[in-house]
Amino acid sequence: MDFNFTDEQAMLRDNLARYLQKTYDFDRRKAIVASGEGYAKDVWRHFAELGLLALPFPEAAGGLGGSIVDVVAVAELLGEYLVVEPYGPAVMTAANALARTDADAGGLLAQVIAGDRLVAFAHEEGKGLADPSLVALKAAKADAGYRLDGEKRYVLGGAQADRLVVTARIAGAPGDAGGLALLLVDPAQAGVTLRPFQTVDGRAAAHVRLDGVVLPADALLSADAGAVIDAVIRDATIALCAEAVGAMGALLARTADYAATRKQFGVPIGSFQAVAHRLADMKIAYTKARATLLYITAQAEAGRATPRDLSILKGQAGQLGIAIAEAAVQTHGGVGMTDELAIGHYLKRVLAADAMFGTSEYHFRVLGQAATPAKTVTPQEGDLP
Amino acid sequence: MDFNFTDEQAMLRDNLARYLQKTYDFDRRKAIVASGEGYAKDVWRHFAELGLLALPFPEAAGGLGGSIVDVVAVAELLGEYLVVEPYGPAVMTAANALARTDADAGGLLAQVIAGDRLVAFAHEEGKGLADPSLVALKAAKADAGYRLDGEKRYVLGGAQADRLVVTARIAGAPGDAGGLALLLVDPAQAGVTLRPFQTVDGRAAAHVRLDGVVLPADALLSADAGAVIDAVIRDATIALCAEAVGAMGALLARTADYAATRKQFGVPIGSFQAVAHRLADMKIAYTKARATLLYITAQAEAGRATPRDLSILKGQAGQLGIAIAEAAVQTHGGVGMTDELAIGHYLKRVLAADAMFGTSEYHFRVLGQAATPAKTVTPQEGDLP
Amino acid sequence: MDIDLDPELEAFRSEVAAFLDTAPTAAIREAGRKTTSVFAPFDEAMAWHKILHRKGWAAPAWPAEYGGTGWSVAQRYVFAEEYRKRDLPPLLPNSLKMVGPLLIDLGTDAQKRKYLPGILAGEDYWTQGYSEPNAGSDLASLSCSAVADGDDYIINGSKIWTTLAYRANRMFMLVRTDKAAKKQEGITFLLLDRVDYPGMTIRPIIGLDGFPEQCEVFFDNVRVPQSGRVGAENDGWSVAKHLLKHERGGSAQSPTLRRYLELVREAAFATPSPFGGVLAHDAVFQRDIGALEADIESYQHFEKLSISGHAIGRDAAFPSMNKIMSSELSQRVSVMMRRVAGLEAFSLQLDALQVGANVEPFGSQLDLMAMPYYLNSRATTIYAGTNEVQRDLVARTLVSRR
Amino acid sequence: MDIDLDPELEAFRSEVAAFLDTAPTAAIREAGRKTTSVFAPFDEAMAWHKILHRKGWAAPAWPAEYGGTGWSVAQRYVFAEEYRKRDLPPLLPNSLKMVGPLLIDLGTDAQKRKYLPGILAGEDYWTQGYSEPNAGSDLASLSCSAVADGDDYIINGSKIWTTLAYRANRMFMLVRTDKAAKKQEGITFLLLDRVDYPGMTIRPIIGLDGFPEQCEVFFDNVRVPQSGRVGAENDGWSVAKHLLKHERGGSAQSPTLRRYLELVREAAFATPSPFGGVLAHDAVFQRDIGALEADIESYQHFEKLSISGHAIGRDAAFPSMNKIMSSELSQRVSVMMRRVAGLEAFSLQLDALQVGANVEPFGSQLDLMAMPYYLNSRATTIYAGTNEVQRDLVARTLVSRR
Repeated sequence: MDFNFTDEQAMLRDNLARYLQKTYDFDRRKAIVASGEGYAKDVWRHFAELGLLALPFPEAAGGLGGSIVDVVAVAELLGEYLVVEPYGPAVMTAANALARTDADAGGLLAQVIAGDRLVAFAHEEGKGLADPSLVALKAAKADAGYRLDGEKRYVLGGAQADRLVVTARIAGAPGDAGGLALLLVDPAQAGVTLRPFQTVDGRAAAHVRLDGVVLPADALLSADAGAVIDAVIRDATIALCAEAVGAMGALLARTADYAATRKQFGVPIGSFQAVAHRLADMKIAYTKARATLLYITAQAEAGRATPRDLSILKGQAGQLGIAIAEAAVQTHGGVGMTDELAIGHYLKRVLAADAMFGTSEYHFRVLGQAATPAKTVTPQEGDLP
Repeated sequence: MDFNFTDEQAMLRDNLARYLQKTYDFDRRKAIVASGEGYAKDVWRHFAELGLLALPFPEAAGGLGGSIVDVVAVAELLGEYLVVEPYGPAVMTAANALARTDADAGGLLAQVIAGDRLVAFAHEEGKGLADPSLVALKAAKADAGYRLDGEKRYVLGGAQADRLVVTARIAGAPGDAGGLALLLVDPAQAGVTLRPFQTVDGRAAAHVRLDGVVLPADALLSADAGAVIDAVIRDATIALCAEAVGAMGALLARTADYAATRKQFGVPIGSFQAVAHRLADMKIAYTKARATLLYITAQAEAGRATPRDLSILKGQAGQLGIAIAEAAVQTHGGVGMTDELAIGHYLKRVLAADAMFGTSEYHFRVLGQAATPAKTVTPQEGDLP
Repeated sequence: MDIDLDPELEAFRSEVAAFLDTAPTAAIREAGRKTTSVFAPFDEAMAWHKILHRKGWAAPAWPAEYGGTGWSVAQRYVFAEEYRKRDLPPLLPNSLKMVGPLLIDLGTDAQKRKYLPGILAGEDYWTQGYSEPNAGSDLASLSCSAVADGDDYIINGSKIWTTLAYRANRMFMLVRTDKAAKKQEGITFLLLDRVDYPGMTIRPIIGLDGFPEQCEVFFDNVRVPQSGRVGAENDGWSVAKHLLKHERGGSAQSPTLRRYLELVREAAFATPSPFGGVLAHDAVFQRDIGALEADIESYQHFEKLSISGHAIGRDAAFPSMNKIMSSELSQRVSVMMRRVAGLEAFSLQLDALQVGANVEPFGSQLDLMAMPYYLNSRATTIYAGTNEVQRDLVARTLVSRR
Repeated sequence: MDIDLDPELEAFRSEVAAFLDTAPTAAIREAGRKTTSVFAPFDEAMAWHKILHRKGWAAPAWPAEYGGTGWSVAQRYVFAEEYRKRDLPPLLPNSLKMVGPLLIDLGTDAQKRKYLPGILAGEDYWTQGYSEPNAGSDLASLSCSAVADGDDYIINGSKIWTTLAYRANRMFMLVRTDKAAKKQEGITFLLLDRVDYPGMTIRPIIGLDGFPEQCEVFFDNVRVPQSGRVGAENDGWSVAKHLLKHERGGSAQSPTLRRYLELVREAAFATPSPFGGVLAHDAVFQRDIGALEADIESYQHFEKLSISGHAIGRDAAFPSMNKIMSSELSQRVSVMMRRVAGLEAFSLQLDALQVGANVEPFGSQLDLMAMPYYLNSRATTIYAGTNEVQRDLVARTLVSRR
């Protein structure tokens, strides 16, 4: 058992960290957020150059054939530096779906990998769609192709994307595991209405209405997409949790620094046991979350990550992340409440990470819904003589 | 609005407190528990002399016509002194049921009030029967009377009682609010099997099997006992919560004393902020619980206590009581873990109080099961222009 | 114990209800629905203050001779209940609940005559200048200085967390007048007639919720008259501490908590659960909101007992316990709001939150307010003495520390 | 990162399983099911120790040359997992996990020859004499004194929380040998060959669970040979601290937590919910047990990473974090047990909990063990350094305190 990053992964992390440290300080991030675009072209270009955009995709598709551990190695840093660029939404979900459906779509994936085009994943339908089987947006057979009707919400990078990868119901009713399709939609197409907005955590997003959007047959990426959607969400969930864990690490480090230097009553506030114990709890929470991230990612790399593992990871990342971030704000006091310090932005980031793909509440409950245990339940004769 | 005890109530409390302080120290209590009888005759006799056994009953029945506030004034002290005598089970439930059904039963209530005989309430059927409608024990019409079959569990004072007041189902199925009866059973009668035991919190109890127990017609106290059972449980719940609040007050006082005097690292442990803040939380919890007890008891006296109020009181007493007691054990450290100190016995007492008549978990959930609010839910036009 | 229903009180309730149903303008009602902080939208809160003043109801807690209502504490609680039921915006607290009562107790006759009418009428808004960048929980270490010069003081330094200073026209503040004295002993309490004295600069600070509620105020040789001093020079600490007593009794925050919980519950009836049905029927939601409801009710009982004159309100720990309970309950309510709103809480809708904005929000009212309320409420355990400091104070009533 | 399945490991698992399925007696199995403490029933734990010793498996964590198994850490984890699956009683920790490893590292050759075989074979049980009535969290303030006299020490004072001292035949302890020195500097670490030296008195202490697990030991001019000293005189503090390092890595407490959670879950399938159906299908129970399960899994990941040699296990805060996590998780599991058992947990069944007792319990196995386990586990956050002390230590790795 080895849960350490390989030398290659460590080198990739070093390169990325050096770049972010130099180029992506908090002021730069603020400027990118203020632009309303949700990303900076030069940053995205550099990500392409570093190979981040190619990382998770098979070499046959122009990718680097990286593993989920490679992705986690990168995503932790994206979380640590509060990167708003849509690595998760564009690469780990939308492009991932393209790659997993083997759809060439006019070389779209290659263009995404090159950083020339952006794609977005239109899946969420409101209130946090934890279970893909609940997708309701309808894709009806129409002429030679399909007709989409419905709404997708919280499409991250939706207004910036050249194409939307849309999950839709081609058969059955919400709640059915089958009947799901993936389709490619040009947002400029008739019937597509975008309402762009910014998320609380500084991302560009859009609500997307699809009213009688007629698509040609080749817009269909997969007519039986359940397994692909599950795999995409699994990968995206792990990457998102890695971002959250990266954010937690930054929160812990910044808060410990602050407690060591901020003085009240003539001593660093870390001298007060209430503050010290809160810091200890933050470290314990971070340690747990990171152990779970590394362990379950290794399981995923070995092809052994179960839905149960994913629920454990997502649940823990959400709950521990929020606990750490709230503790960080409280420890920082007044300045922690301002938009000027990164602390509150980390809080918003971990909140958003919890809200995507099922909250910790959701996943804990799923974990609790175990089937009847194999072992018989009633005490046997002689068990307690 | 006045939530203070009257002068009469204060005097009763003074008398009882003086008696308990003199007669009922922790060693005496230990000896009573060790006797296995669950009570001391002299203590019970004195309770009778003080009027405690007559307190809640109408003057017509030989009682003092006291209110629920009078009972709370007494029960707080019983909790504070960890009194194991079955005031709640015998007086507030079993005798209360006799009084509320106007059953003379050969002058039984008068004998209970005089302290000459004991009664017990056989109601619980296992795992904490929160809702009386779940009573399953069957009372079938047989000859001129009734035939009982089933089991009652955790009958407090059951093995000491001269008569058992039994809740039974005379019609319908568990879950039906109607069809409940109250019957009087002589534990010496054929078909009644008692398995006496001691509870974790030092009370004498018994599991009671009733196998084909044939009763004469006059054993029936009420054939439509739902409302009486509800009233009895309401009164007993308030008294039990008052005991719990009394125990909480004792835990807070003893723990604060200990933290002020126990030295480690050359200073009282209360000097450590972690200990100080835990004490603060204990005080806040006690203050909340006591405010709720006094407020809701006043509502009950005015005939305005709703089932919702009872759930609030029982839920808060249970949750806050356990929190205080666990904090008290932790603050006392090793000695808090011993049978020799009262602290752990208070913990067991508040745990038992939570487990009776529905735990805090149960009552909080009942509170959450509110009906659709009267106000319409969907935002109205113009609400958010 | 006795809390019989009081028919007079119910008649009073009807009178209050009738007024509150009709007096507020549409904008004031909207501001109430868009209040996601202890501080309601400024313009509407001040407009509503003026309307209440005309009715004579702006300052129920003030003594009648200074313009208070003369209501009993029970009447004040009823007023608060009816007020919250209608989601009306709270009046801004700095003037009415802080500097006003302070002046009534400790101001000179001239100060009372000069300032109280404007406070009562809602003509003036006072910002509070206590904290400094290096004096937060440790307020007594403040260093913003005032040096006497003739009839004036010359102020240098800065103040932070001066709520809505850029909307204020007056300011009350603590300054250091004796640097040689021990921490608490060289502090003076000052009233400033203006916030635009030469040398004063106000910088709004954007909060986590995106709103510029807080400010920093810089003083560069600002000359103010000594007549604004409350109490003696170097006795400002005891003046500031006196303010605390106004936090005791008479406050009624439980109606707000109850109302917010009701909003959460209502929204849960319109929110699907990922496990089927609506959230309001979900067992986990029911347990969690039930537990919170019970705790809010206990807080209400605590408030009502203190209002009734019960000894619980005279406990030395009362103000700190009150602050801890109310702040932590409001945070818990805000978490429930966020939970019900779910992902829909994550769109930044600063425009739609403006009163009178012609911007359609993306979702429900709860979706709109959940995140700013949650974020803003993180401050409740920090301001007015962090909850860590409050717990120290509660513990001191049980065990004296070194 | 790489955690491919290891076929050799799976073969090892089968070997372990086969042995554990057949070797324990019925009484040992019963003792396992009736274990409601870190300390299993004494007689059966010692009998089981001897059986494991005959197989060579009594001390997997010991170096092979001293009788350890020579297993990899992964093998040790597998062993722990299979062990727990069968509800076998843990071996008593004082000898195997404390004094044994200490002697291996710091004992003289004579001490090793004299004591290690008896420890390994399960012939001896050592009680630990650290705490005193006035030296708990502040262990360094201990006052039980040893005064040199010829080749002996004369001990006076007392020790408390000496687990199962009345069943022990040996004792290791800390004594004060220099009253003039600074707190930590005058302490010496001693081994006692017997616990029935003239002048020694042992008083069992009944715990909250009703069992006499702890003891107090009094020393009245007790003469013991100096040859039992480990390390130098007055250097006992560093000897005692050395013990800490054996808590790092290699421990595997998550299998026990997982097994207890499984017991809770199984029982929930046989427990009615007051809201209908069985508790296992109740949404609130599912959420709560799911949250606990996730946290136990995280602890398991933390353990496995440390076992694998990941840097997480070398963090200076590792031992304290490990202690905090495992103790608080075991308390949470015990609360879930109590919750599932409900009122049925409240019958005192000390007789039925005795191994070999011919007493029918009132309810299920979980009903029987829930309350004693809950009560006993309250001590886990107190002993071996309270969790307050542990949190201080964790915080020190982040911020240095005054």
